[in-house]
Amino acid sequence: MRELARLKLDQDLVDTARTAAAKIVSDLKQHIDAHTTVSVERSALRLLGVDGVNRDGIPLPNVLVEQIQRRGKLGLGAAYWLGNAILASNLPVQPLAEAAGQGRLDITGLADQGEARVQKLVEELAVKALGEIASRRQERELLLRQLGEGPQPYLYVIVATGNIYEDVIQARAAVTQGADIIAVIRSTGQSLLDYVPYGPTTEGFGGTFATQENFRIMRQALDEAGSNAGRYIRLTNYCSGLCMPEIAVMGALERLDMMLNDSMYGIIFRDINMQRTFVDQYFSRLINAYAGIIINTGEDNYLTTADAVEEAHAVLASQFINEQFAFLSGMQPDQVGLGHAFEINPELEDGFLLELAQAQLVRQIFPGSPVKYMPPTKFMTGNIFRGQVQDALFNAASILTGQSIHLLGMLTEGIHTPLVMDRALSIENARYVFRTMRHLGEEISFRPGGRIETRAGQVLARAVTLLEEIAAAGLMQAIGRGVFAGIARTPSGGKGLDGVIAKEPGYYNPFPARMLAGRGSYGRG
Amino acid sequence: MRELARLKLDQDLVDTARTAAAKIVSDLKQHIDAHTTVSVERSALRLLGVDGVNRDGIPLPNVLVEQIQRRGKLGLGAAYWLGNAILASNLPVQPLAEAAGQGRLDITGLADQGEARVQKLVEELAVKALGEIASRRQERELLLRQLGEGPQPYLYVIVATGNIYEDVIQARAAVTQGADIIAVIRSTGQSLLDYVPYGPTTEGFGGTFATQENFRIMRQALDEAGSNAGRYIRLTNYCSGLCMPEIAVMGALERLDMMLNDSMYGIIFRDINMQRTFVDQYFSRLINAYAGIIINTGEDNYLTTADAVEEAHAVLASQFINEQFAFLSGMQPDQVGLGHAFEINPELEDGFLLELAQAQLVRQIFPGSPVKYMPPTKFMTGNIFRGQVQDALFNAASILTGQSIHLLGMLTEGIHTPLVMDRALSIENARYVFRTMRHLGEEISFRPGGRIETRAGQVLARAVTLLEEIAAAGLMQAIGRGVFAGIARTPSGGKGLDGVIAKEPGYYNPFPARMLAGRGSYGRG
Amino acid sequence: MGEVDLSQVRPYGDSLDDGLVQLSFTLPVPFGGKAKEAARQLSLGMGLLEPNVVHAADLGEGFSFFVVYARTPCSVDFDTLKADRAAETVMGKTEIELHYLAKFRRKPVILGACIGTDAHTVGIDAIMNMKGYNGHKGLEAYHGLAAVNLGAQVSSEEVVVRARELNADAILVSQVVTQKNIHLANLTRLAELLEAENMREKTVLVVGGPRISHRLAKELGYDAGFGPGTYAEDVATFVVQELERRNFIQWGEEKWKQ
Amino acid sequence: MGEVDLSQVRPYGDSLDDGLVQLSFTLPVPFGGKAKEAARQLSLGMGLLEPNVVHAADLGEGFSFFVVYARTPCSVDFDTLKADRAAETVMGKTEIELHYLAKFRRKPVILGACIGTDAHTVGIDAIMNMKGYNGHKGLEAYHGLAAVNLGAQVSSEEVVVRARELNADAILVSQVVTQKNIHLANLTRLAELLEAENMREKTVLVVGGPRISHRLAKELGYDAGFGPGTYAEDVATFVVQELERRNFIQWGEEKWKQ
Ligand code: B12
Ligand code: B12
Ligand SMILES: Cc1ncc(COP(=O)(O)O)c(C=O)c1O
Ligand SMILES: Cc1ncc(COP(=O)(O)O)c(C=O)c1O
Repeated sequence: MRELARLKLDQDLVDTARTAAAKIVSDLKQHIDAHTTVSVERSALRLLGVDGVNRDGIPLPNVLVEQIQRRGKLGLGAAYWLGNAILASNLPVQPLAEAAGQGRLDITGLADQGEARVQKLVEELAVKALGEIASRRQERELLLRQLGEGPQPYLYVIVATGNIYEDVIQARAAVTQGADIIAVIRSTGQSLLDYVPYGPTTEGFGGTFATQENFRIMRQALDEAGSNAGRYIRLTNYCSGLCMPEIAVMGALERLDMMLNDSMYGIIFRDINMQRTFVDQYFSRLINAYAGIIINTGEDNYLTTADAVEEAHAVLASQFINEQFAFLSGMQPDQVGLGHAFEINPELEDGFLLELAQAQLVRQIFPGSPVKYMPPTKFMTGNIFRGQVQDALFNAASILTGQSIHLLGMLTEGIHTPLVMDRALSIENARYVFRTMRHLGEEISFRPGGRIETRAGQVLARAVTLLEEIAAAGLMQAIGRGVFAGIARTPSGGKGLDGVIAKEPGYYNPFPARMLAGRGSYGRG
Repeated sequence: MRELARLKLDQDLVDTARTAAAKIVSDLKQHIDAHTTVSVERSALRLLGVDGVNRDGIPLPNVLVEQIQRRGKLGLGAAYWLGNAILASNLPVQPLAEAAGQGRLDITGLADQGEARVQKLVEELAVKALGEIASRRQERELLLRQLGEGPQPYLYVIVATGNIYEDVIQARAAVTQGADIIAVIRSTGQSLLDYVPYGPTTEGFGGTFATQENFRIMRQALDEAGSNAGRYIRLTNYCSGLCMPEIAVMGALERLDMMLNDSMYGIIFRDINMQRTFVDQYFSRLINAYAGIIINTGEDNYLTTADAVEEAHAVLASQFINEQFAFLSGMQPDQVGLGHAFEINPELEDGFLLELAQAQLVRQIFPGSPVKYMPPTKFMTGNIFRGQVQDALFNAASILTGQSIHLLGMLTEGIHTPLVMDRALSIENARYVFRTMRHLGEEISFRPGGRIETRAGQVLARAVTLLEEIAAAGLMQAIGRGVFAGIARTPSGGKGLDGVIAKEPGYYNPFPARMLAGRGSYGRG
Repeated sequence: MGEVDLSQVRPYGDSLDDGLVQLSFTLPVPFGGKAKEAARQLSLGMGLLEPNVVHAADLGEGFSFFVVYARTPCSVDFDTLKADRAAETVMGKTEIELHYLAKFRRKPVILGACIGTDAHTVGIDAIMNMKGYNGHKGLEAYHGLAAVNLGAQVSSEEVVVRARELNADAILVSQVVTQKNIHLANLTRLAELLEAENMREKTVLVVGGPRISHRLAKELGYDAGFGPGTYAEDVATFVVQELERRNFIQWGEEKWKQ
Repeated sequence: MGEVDLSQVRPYGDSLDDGLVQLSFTLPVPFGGKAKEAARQLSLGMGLLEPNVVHAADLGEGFSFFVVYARTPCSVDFDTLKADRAAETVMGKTEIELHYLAKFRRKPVILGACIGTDAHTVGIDAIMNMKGYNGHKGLEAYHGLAAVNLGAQVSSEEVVVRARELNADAILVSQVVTQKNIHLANLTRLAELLEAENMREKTVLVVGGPRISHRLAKELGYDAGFGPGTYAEDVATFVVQELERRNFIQWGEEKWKQ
């Protein structure tokens, strides 16, 4: 294949930006290293085998972690207490957790079994868990080899009925229609729950609850549909909100392929406390990295709120930061799906040129990373006929700039979550545009010094300035000033701060070290 | 404004093509010069002031010409007989025509008034008629100066209710919505009528009858609407079919701005006799040229029937021929709107690239002529949602290649003539695409030697070969072999041959010489 | 979703039986709040539930356009429905040639034309001409058939004259332009002419076109109707079976002369 | 066209009273001729005339999609309709400030929030925040008003607590997510809580959002509802007029404490 049209960019500026982003992230590393959260601890327990709910429907990882936290002992790590309790009670993990869940046992109240013994046991369990995840990863690789996959840009559609069984039907239909990636959208409000619902669910609003059982049900359906269709179908969910790391665990165990997973989305758009989020996102990304999952960052969301032309540099700055956070967790560039969106006002003259500039800029600055390219949403209205046109131009921008993860626009975006026919019409739209313009990107070039190249250069320069400002102020303070999407959040504001716990000397969690082991780091910090 | 992206073309091939086309056309000039037709003669009468219908509703120009033809005296020209009769009867034109129409007078049966006197009188009437047309032309120029016009590509929409009064309402609404050009589509079947219906009409099928009164009604409505909207609105109709030259007269008198007027369309698509058509089209174009009307040729129709990829060179060849026929009639390049259409199969990979090649090719080969760029029709289906996408890509091709007369695609093209909302949706589609991509054509260039340029070169080369074949065989014979749209017609087949009359020595028609006087010729023959 | 109850099928938006439909229309009323209310009331008047006017636009000249989503309480009994088509199963070209045409004692004569002022030849050509359509050969390519295509813009009178001349066993007409129901007028006229000439009984009369359905054809007194996406074999299957059923051989070679 | 009879307005396709409407829907039945017939029958069942199934597509998994054009015999009496809106005419910001706010003896307190788990702030911000929307200033910019925006994801309980604390005279809530009618549940709950707390009478209760209409708001027991394209002045006009009408001054500064 020939090269697509390229823009001439100032590589020094790109390097400066990356260095600033690396500094921003490494400054936060200290906070991350010094703290754990209830959700990180629950994730450790989940990995070690704690599952299920108690009689009140409360997930056992929550029951256990609350027990430990209530006693003020979470600073040592839930893994430690679990290991100790197993040794002390001589119960296997799950019966132990159930006993604790029924209040029959206080896992911090048992006799101390000695750090060495505890760690030995826990490490064994950890190795088992990681082996489990590794085999999910191998399974994926095998299936990809066996079945192959659709050509890029991958067609990514969402299902969002609220009912996992309806979701399955619609997802299967979408696969017949040509979808490559199915994302199950979450019910509104799940991100603010400090626990993960359990079992199959049929009652969500604007989306379906992310539960491990729902993951499993959809994974199985897509494996079947993919094997019928003769291509591997990727499954996506939201590794986001107060339970970010736990969802990473669930996704890793159920072979999800992608996760919406941003280092700042929860802070900005869900008003989740930032001290909490930075710790959670780090751990969640460790897991995603290890599981070979591609993350999708959330910069597209900035553009649905703020103006896409004015805030373009903030999107780019955020992508640099997300990249460095990902590297910190051991992610490979090809696992970092960066968010961008086609959100320029249709009323703007030459808006498409500005959009090409931005889409191309991101491709060139992050050549090894896929872009999760989001469709027009903000300017989609009830005029479904114009919507088809907006989506067609989005499709054109995507194929012209060689994007890889293409989230399909729905003609009804301004109205409701997709109906079964909306998805089919939008897949048809994209396939037609991709087909008829397949090699257009190779056949054109951008005028040197022209409107497109100039715009790209300006956005890059502004991003550098912004990143340097943030690096100087510190990320938490900068967010406090509303640098992203015009929304300001304070370090102690938002939900979930009470779930942040300072690690104590002796804090124990077997996973980070094992997950990072052997991974080259791409960071610059 | 910067230049749009250009293709490197072999100028020698372009010159060769033009020379061959000029030869093809000049070979036919002999036939044209030697013949007249009933419609040409009726046109002369109309210009000289004959109007109205008799008691049976037959237009007086028809009644008179039939009278002359029945006596076998049409070879001298109707103008001659009319002039003679005026002098002999001492009646003004219209009363005379009415008397003849009622059978009270045989205009060939009156005393001979002598060629000199007759010609003197007729020339006076002719000067009056041409003065009338010239002032329509000045009116247009004045209005254009006063009101201005929309930016190119002009938005061209059709009205086709069958009822002129409904057409007016829909046309006015279209102007509010943003249309620059209104074409009133004709009822099916009118092209095969050997007379022009009279008066306002309300009963057409798939279109509204072209009558002088309908022209007037619509012209007035558009002048009003244009003055409200603050831009001049162009009016288009069909100067085509058995009455091609008469419609030219009507259009010239009622200040139409554009006319669908092809040198071969009637032959190929309406099975009208070719000897007839070649004579008719010549005279109709003389009038259009004089009236400052822009013609739209019909190559787009080839593509709705034959395959757009395989027949691309035939389209180009036909454009060269249409150009030379136009020059022969004294047209300026900017009056020659060449037909092209976006008719490549949506299933074809890289179809859009082939389309860009063709659209750009035509722009470059005929830089002084506007292209009447037709939307997808053949591959439009009942799937109106996909239709919006096809039309969006057509709009994109148009703005990218800098077209000027842009016939809007309708999402319902595969179903019915446009509903009032279809037009609004399609105007919205085009305006959005044009706006958001306004300067894209200036900002990109085509890869030298790439798929697009190569394709354009191939089409040009094949067009040259075809034109040389046609030049060798003669156009009538070549059409007999089905070189255009895969449809073959013979010189003596089709409708209307009985209306072709050999001119006799002394044949008199005051118009051609006057219309051509003072016009530089662009022909090469 | 639950099991679909095929005796009561409802539109499906994103859940079984939600009844969701999309509609759009224009009202000849000036744009504004009252117009939107009119769109809503019209939807209610049409028996729709919870109509949601999601888009309203001013079309100018006193017209307003709307997009509406609503729920319909209506359902259809899918089990009892029958596809609206002339022949239950369609045979391939070779099959038709082997099982019917080879066995007939004379070549059936099939006449094709696009009637009235309708100049759309592509459809009738797709059925009649050798080349066919989408890789499906046309009737001219069938061994054992005499297929004659008169092309487009043929008057009904001419069809009748040529049918008599050629002793046509089947007449296949095409109608593409349907505006103001001109096709109904044209088709009715042809059927009446054939009737008047006493030719109807000994002719298999078939019509096709993008807006034609078998049901409409039957209503117009035709033997069959074919819509978009028809191939020659579809109509050939019907025609040969119908000819056999009517025992066309006994019509004789010169049936109109009798 | 002829004169439009406003007492009997019908959809207009390309001629007066042709009644043309476009619709599209999916049926949970396998694609094919029977499915098309089902689409036609459903259209007839919905009371539509001459339904034309112009497009049918296989969506897979036993779903079929259709586009239909048809004529409706229904009409609406436009003359008798009223636009569904809270205030007949809307005043501008300055007018509101001069004619109402300047004359009130105390600043009305207006509380805004997007309730439930709904995190869409843009709509409520457009109404409340200084900056406003599309060049129309928000309520914070109004002199003589005390506007407090609680943002999104606010529970109804919290709205009630804050309203009591701040002595709110009007509560403006936003609801954007409507899937599975979650907004109805949220809105009903807030109204009930206010009722239960005896706060409803002394509160102007308003809701807005892209799927909200005045009519729906009234049905839910709210004082007014505002849909897409609302500006601060639309709701401000209603609120000040309603406050004056209810003589809110006599509610007193500490109305909940009484
Ligand atoms: C090509 C075309 C033309 C060409 C025709 C060239 C030619 N030699 O045929 C040209 C450019 C000349 C043309 C002109 C006009 N056209 Co035209 N045209 C079309 C177009 C784009 C495609 C039609 C086509 O070829 N389809 C492909 C064939 C294979 O499909 P088909 O006809 O449906 O045939 C299939 C079946 O229906 C069936 N079938 C058809 N006939 C028969 C017969 C039998 C016996 C059987 C068994 C089956 C059968 O089998 C076929 C194969 O599957 C359509 C729009 C569209 N996308 O459909 C408009 C369209 C048909 N045209 C239309 C109109 C109005 C016109 C004009 C009248 C406009 C005008 N006033 O100038 C003119 C005049 C024509 C006239 N006097 O009839 C309208 C008709 C609207 C309506 N429903 O009434 C359409 C829908 C466009 C529109 N939206 O306005 N047209
Ligand atoms: C921006 C946006 C987001 C942003 C929100 C950022 C933010 N800070 O607000 C982000 C990306 C975070 C987001 C997330 C989600 N969104 Co969202 N989002 C949109 C989008 C693109 C635009 C909404 C918008 O800002 N409109 C502009 C404002 C100005 O318009 P408005 O809200 O209608 O407000 C006007 C009027 O309605 C009125 N008004 C509104 N409120 C009030 C209140 C009062 C008192 C008054 C008087 C007037 C008034 O006045 C305003 C100004 O005129 C729409 C799609 C679309 N094109 O509409 C989807 C949409 C609203 N989102 C949707 C969904 C489902 C979600 C999610 C639930 C998806 C998921 N499961 O993850 C999430 C979760 C959000 C949650 N928990 O609520 C759906 C809702 C479907 C439905 N009808 O139920 C939509 C329609 C998209 C879709 N088709 O699926 N979203
Ligand atoms: C990164 C990211 N996380 C999460 C979400 C969804 O929100 P919620 O956390 O409410 O499920 C989005 C929105 O699209 C997102 O981009
Ligand atoms: C040049 C030309 N003339 C005429 C027509 C219309 O056909 P008719 O002559 O039947 O009005 C067309 C079709 O679009 C055309 O392109």
